Amino acid sequence: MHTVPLTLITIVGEAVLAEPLIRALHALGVSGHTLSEARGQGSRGRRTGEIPGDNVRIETIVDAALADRIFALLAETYFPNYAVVAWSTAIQVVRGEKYVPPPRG
Amino acid sequence: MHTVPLTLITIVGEAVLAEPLIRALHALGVSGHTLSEARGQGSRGRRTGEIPGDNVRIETIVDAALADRIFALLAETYFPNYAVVAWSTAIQVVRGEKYVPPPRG
Amino acid sequence: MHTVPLTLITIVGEAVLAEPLIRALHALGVSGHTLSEARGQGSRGRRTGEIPGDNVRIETIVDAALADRIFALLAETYFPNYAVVAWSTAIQVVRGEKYVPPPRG
Amino acid sequence: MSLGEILAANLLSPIVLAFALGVVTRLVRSEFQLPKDLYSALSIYLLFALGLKGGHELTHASFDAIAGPVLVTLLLGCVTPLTSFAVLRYAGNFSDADAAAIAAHYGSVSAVTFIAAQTFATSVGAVPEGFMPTLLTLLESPGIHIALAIGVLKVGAGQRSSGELLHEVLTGRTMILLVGGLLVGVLMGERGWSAVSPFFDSGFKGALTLFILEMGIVAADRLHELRRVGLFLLGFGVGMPLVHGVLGAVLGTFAGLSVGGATVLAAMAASASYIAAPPATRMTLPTANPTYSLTASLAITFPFNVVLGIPIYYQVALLLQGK
Amino acid sequence: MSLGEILAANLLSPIVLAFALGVVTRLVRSEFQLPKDLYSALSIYLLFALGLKGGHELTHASFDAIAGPVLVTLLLGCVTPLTSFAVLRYAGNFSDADAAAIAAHYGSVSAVTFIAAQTFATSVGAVPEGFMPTLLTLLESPGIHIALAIGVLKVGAGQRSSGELLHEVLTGRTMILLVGGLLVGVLMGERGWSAVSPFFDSGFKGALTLFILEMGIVAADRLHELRRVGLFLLGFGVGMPLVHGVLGAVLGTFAGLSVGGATVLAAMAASASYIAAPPATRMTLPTANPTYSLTASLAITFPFNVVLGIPIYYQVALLLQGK
Amino acid sequence: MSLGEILAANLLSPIVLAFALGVVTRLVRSEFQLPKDLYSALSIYLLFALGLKGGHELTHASFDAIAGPVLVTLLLGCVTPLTSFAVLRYAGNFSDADAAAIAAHYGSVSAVTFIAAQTFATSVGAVPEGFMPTLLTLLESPGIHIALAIGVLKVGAGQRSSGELLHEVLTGRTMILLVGGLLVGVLMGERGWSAVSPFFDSGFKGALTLFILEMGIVAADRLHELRRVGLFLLGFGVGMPLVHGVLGAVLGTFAGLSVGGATVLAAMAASASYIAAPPATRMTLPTANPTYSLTASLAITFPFNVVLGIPIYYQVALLLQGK
Ligand SMILES: Nc1ncnc2c1ncn2[C@@H]1O[C@H](COP(=O)(O)O)[C@@H](O)[C@H]1O
Ligand SMILES: Nc1ncnc2c1ncn2[C@@H]1O[C@H](COP(=O)(O)O)[C@@H](O)[C@H]1O
Ligand SMILES: Nc1ncnc2c1ncn2[C@@H]1O[C@H](COP(=O)(O)O)[C@@H](O)[C@H]1O
Ligand code: NA
Ligand code: NA
Ligand code: NA
Repeated sequence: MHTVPLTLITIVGEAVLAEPLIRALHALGVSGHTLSEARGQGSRGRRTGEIPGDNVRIETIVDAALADRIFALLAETYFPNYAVVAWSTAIQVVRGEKYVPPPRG
Repeated sequence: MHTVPLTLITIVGEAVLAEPLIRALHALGVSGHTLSEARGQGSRGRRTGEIPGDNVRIETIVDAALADRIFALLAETYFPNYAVVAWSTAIQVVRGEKYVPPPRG
Repeated sequence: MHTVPLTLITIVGEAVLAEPLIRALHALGVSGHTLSEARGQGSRGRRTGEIPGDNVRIETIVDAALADRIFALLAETYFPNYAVVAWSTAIQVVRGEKYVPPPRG
Repeated sequence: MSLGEILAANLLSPIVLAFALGVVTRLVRSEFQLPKDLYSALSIYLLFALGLKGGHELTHASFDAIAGPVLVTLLLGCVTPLTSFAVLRYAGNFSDADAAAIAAHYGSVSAVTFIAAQTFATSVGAVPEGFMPTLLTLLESPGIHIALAIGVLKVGAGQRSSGELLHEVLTGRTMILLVGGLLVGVLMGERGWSAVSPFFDSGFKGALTLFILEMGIVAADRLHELRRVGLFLLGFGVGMPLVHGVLGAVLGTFAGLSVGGATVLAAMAASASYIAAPPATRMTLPTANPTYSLTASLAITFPFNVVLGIPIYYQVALLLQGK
Repeated sequence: MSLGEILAANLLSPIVLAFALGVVTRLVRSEFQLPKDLYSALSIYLLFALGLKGGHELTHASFDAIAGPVLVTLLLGCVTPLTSFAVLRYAGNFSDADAAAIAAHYGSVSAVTFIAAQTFATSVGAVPEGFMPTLLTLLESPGIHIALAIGVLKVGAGQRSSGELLHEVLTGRTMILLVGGLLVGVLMGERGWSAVSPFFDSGFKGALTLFILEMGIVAADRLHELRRVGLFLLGFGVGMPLVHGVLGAVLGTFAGLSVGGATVLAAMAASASYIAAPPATRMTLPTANPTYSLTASLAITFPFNVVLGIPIYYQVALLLQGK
Repeated sequence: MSLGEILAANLLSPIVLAFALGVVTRLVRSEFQLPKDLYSALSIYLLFALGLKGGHELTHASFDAIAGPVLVTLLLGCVTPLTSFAVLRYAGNFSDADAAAIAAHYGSVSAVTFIAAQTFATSVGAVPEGFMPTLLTLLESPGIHIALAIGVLKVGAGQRSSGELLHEVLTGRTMILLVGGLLVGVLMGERGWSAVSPFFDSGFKGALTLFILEMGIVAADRLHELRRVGLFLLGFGVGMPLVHGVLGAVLGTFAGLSVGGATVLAAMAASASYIAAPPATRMTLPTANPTYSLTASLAITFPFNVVLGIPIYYQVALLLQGK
């Protein structure tokens, strides 16, 4: 089965970030995203069921170049002040051409 | 700690697919699956909270051969008409022997 | 973008395990965890919506040494009697230094 | 009251106002929506309450009066998917799959439209027959099967066998709660009903208001699709209900229903399913575009019926019965 | 009324009918179930309402009358886990862990069975004492601890220390809502109760009906396990409640309870926990097979008590009290 | 009744008892909490019911009487964020961002505190004016905007433009349900209200009790933060409400409100938002520590107002109006 090697970026952070983060991801050019609800605990304490909301877990499939731009955005805008964690995983995607932006230039 | 290298297949798609997809996976011989709820946005537009249902996120641990058969099924039956995305990740599984089908023949 | 190679451990198991498992993980020294709800089916049958609760899916980012200790704990304490599955994935983490315990000694 | 007065009164009913509030919520681009489980909980409550009350009233109904209405209801279940398919396929030039998919929605019925019609008829003093919820359960599934059968004949089956499909529709949430509620309602008698009615009867209209608020939100979420579905479907979403509604009022009157009963039967015929039909259609006719059927059912026909259609069907029933 | 008439009337009560509807839902292989949060919401509502009403009624109860019933309740909490363990281990040949795990369920109590018994007794005119919910809170935890202690002595402890276990059971949902509700109910007085009773009292039986519908579904989900648990456990799930129920009726009568009160105490003794006991057991005796205890409690004993057991215990109490 | 008697009676009200039970739940380290969707469902129900009832009562209100109260409410919306900021920044030495963030909470209003004040005033016979919910909608947003504007001027904007912020607050859940409910309530008239009031009115106080139980749990979850927020904030969480409450009672009396109305306006001024303010603040002033504002609003000021503040404001209003 033909698959394309791409990068899966996973971002876990406070729920209030969901909407601006997704807007920012799509502004950077991701072809889609998947969001699920989560709870968690990290350096900023337990994040669970409190009134302002739980965590969200956002996944987006991108190519290496876009992954880098997303990480740069996160590091600059979100990491300093928000409870957020992000990582990338190497994956193989079926019909992966869909997720690679058309060659520029 | 002894682990076995296997493949994790993740499928994200419209909720209406959950039941037939899981039936199809088990018919192909997966040893189990994990399902969680998700929302998302992709080439087929925003999928969130509308009446026919959200997305589901299905994970199954398989060996390479089974992964290929699953991808082939998805490409043939589901990709043409449904909002669905699938990828594979290389993982190391504890007690991984459980997920390898007994040698055939 | 500078990232750190680390290990993502994912544990899927019966909901009743969530609390003791998370306590055990933090006792072993993880810097955090993320939990989401799931349903599933495995060698111990369908686990869905029954009164004692669904499955949970716990993720924790750790270094290789800690990953090993976690797997050892799971194999010893949880695998013999509980419905639980665990695997590790190689990931790249932004601001990954946060998740590496300070050098001992 | 003139039709104008009735329409004005209907516009200020809690149901229409709550729907309007839901639409406004999205027009002002608010992120508000009901949690998914609350929406499900309300729909379970409403359907089960409908069934229980219908069952309780069925014990008081005269069974002579029911045979005719049952027959015309089944007739409507066979005719409405065919008229819908014909109009969409031949006048509207929709593909076979799309025409069949939309026809499956219009051949079935919307329980909330049914409830709105019951509430409306009661409020203008035309109390419908007690066995109307029984008719509702008869109208839900035939239309879906007939329309999808046409689709499958023309474009081939999707993932699901017709046995699976039949099973799915007959054992879906709506059928379980309505038919089950009816049976429980019949069996539990006066004493049972008086025990559970403070929960299932007194709260009904308030719970309905909250549910309709969310339906307004969900319908408004689809408003931006209106442009994509095209003018023909827009006209279909208003014209087809009018045709089916008048047909329902005529057949209902013919079968001996009161003005209230004929109004409700008309609204049932005119309404389009958006709960049972969508998943059944999605799996059986995967090449059909679900945007068409959902937008037409939910964002056009549902509000049309609730705001204008039901009062019109009532007027038609009045005329037909010479009152 | 004869036992036959009472049984027939009970079969047509909303509770039994809703349970049957839930079972039928699964027998026709419907996918329908209540959303998880609705199920939780209903159980929270029911337990808290039970506590509040119990607290309110406690303020009217004569405290002379309560000492005896408290003592026999605690006695039942000590005896029923022991009889259950003995029968399972020595007659049934279950392993130590399995016998102790199942005994933990039968030594504790099912709040829904309690409610069903209250409803039944009231409906046949044998109104139970106002302090019965107080007894319910006393019966929940001793049986779990005694049975699990036996298990731990025989097979060694699992993950959880006995302190943790005690804490978990005493601070679980049931205890917080029941004991907390009782206290709030006692303290808030007549004025407080009249403010909250339209929510917590009028809606109670209807909400219970919806909850029991889901219990029927969940019980039916386990029906296919009946074959795996074996004939002995099937007999145990019917015979043990009968024994404990008669014991409860005898002790209740001895302690001065009315026919209604003795019936409810009997049902409590006869019932098996499926909310507090399962997680406690799972962590303390991990080698026990949870299928046994859950299937017996939920798919055998619960329906047996609700359909047949409670009317029988009522007859026994009538006989004992010579009425 | 003396203040002492009133305080004692208030302590035994269902609201205060339920809050206390919630706190105790956490003190005994129970894991119990309401499912997230139940909590949301209750808050949606309460806000919409409040709006509907307010709208219904607005149709009976004399509109001469409303102009003055509207003006003083808007004045309170401008003054309370400024006093809060000044005290925190200059007396408390908080950073600009933290002072502005906390001030955004205290400049806005807590709907539950409002409801508690309405319930209290009615129960002591001082029925507030029917237009109080209208005032509630006016007080929610100005304070947030003023405080956050100060913060942005001093430390620069976060992620969100001021247009986005304004939009987010004005279209949040509270505003949609309250303002929307008010409009629906006004428009649907007597007939509409009598249809929906069994759901939205009779159940109100009971549903509130359940909601407050969870608020007690959530507040207690923050109790361990009390040490981290420091003594100054503890004093602020009690002292600032007292100052704003007295100011509210004075201005309300001056504007012609009854004792009941002045009490409720005082409680509104004294209360701190924990629904609309937190997310708005988090995105606009990301460097502010959310622990400060949430702990002060939820774990200090909310219980203070419900237990002691409201009876005190009532006494103040009595004194001011010479009764
Ligand atoms: N080591 C970790 N492994 C998995 N998830 C983590 C880890 N650390 C933090 N998280 C998640 O990221 C969220 C924010 O983390 P933090 O900014 O460290 O408070 C937490 O609530 C967790 O859900
Ligand atoms: N690039 C992507 N990254 C992550 N998830 C995606 C991506 N594209 C699509 N999805 C998910 O897959 C679903 C179906 O995608 P599509 O078929 O492209 O509409 C969406 O609703 C998303 O949940
Ligand atoms: N092959 C698999 N792939 C993905 N998840 C699995 C697999 N096997 C088991 N699981 C998950 O692990 C849980 C416990 O598995 P088991 O102990 O095999 O019953 C199941 O309920 C599933 O959620
Ligand atoms: Na129809
Ligand atoms: Na028992
Ligand atoms: Na305020």
